[in-house]
Amino acid sequence: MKERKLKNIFVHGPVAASFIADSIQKHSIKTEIGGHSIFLGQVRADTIDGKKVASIEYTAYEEMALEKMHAIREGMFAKYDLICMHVYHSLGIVRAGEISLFVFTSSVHRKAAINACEETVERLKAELPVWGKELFEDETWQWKKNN
Amino acid sequence: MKERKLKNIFVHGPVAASFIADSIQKHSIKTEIGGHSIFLGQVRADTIDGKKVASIEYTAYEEMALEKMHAIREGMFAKYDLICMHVYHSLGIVRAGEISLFVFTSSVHRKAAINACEETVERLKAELPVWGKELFEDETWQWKKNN
Amino acid sequence: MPLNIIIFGQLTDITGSSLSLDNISDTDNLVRELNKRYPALAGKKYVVAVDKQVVTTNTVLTNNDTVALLPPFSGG
Amino acid sequence: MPLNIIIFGQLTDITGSSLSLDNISDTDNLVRELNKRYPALAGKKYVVAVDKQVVTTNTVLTNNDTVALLPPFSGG
Repeated sequence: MKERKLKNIFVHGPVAASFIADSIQKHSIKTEIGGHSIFLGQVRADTIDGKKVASIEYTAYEEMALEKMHAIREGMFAKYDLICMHVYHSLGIVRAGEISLFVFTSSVHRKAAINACEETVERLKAELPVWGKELFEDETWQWKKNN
Repeated sequence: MKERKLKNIFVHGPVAASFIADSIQKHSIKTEIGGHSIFLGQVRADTIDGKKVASIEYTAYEEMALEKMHAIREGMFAKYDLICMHVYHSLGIVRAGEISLFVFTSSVHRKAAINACEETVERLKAELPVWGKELFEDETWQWKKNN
Repeated sequence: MPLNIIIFGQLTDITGSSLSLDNISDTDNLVRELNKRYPALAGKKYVVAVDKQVVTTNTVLTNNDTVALLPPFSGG
Repeated sequence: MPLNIIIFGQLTDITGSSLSLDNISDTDNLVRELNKRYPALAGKKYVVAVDKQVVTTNTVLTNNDTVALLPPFSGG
């Protein structure tokens, strides 16, 4: 197995749709790929006690998160027959309706990409030291809880 | 449950990355969405008996495929708590490295979108009357077989 | 009035993409007649759809029916 | 030389984003000292990471260690 170096996953602000399109387009030269699986996390305008979430502000223990993500990535390449895997997570403010998480896996046959994508989403939500602060429209806030 | 009308899923030629980006972008106004799951089928440059696949030419029994897809879609909305579901399949020539299938599901919580996307891909491959003809670089061809 | 049949996928290599046949009463009769005219079809895997529904038992046909021969699907 | 501690998420509401404490020998000692200085911390759920690894048993600390307090993660 080839060694993969520590990759940065953090982007400041939302993940733009055009960035996702560019990522997809770049894979057209990898003609051994038969299937891509993508997960996108979008910030919800939840209403909590009558107050609406306007945005989430993300912070992370970046050095630790990158090491954890590296371990997750290595685990996925060991477990599934993947060709590529890319993960991007927002830091800072992401408004309701914008994308804060982009997980992108590719494989020859679809199952590997689909399973690896789903498992990566579960693992990174459980294992990456990242925190979201839900900012309400009235400028009050609360810390996000993952389910 | 609201009634959904028969939607066209067929596009001529490949699904462009910019089209996928536009689809994603359109969902930013649906601020109740928390997760999107996307599957993309990409044409592989498989080598068969020393000949390389240059493209796949897709044909379909369109009227029947749209009815079948409608039934699959209704089944998914009944089974999973989905907000949106979009499916696009190519007809005609799609070259190796290009996208021929785009399945896009969205939900409040990620599991519904992820499960519905995977199940839709499996069902449409099994149930839609669509055929691929693998065109080799030397201009010979063979009919594609799904696994 | 003849029965019109539409053909898809690899079967079109044998029959072309459409056929007209006279005096076809039901789907069993259709398959027998097709095998007589196109011996290469006999070894092929396909299902018959009548009015966009795959039929699994012998089904009476009228000239208003849309009949289609569908080899294994390979979309996606 | 004091031990430097970095703090994340909801815990920063209580302690701010960093702390320096003297005479901390191990992680049990650290938690006791934190609870004394910041009683509000005592009821909070969090783990201690030493050099980017979560520790689950009492761990000896030196001033070269990077110590972090991590409340439940909520990324994605």
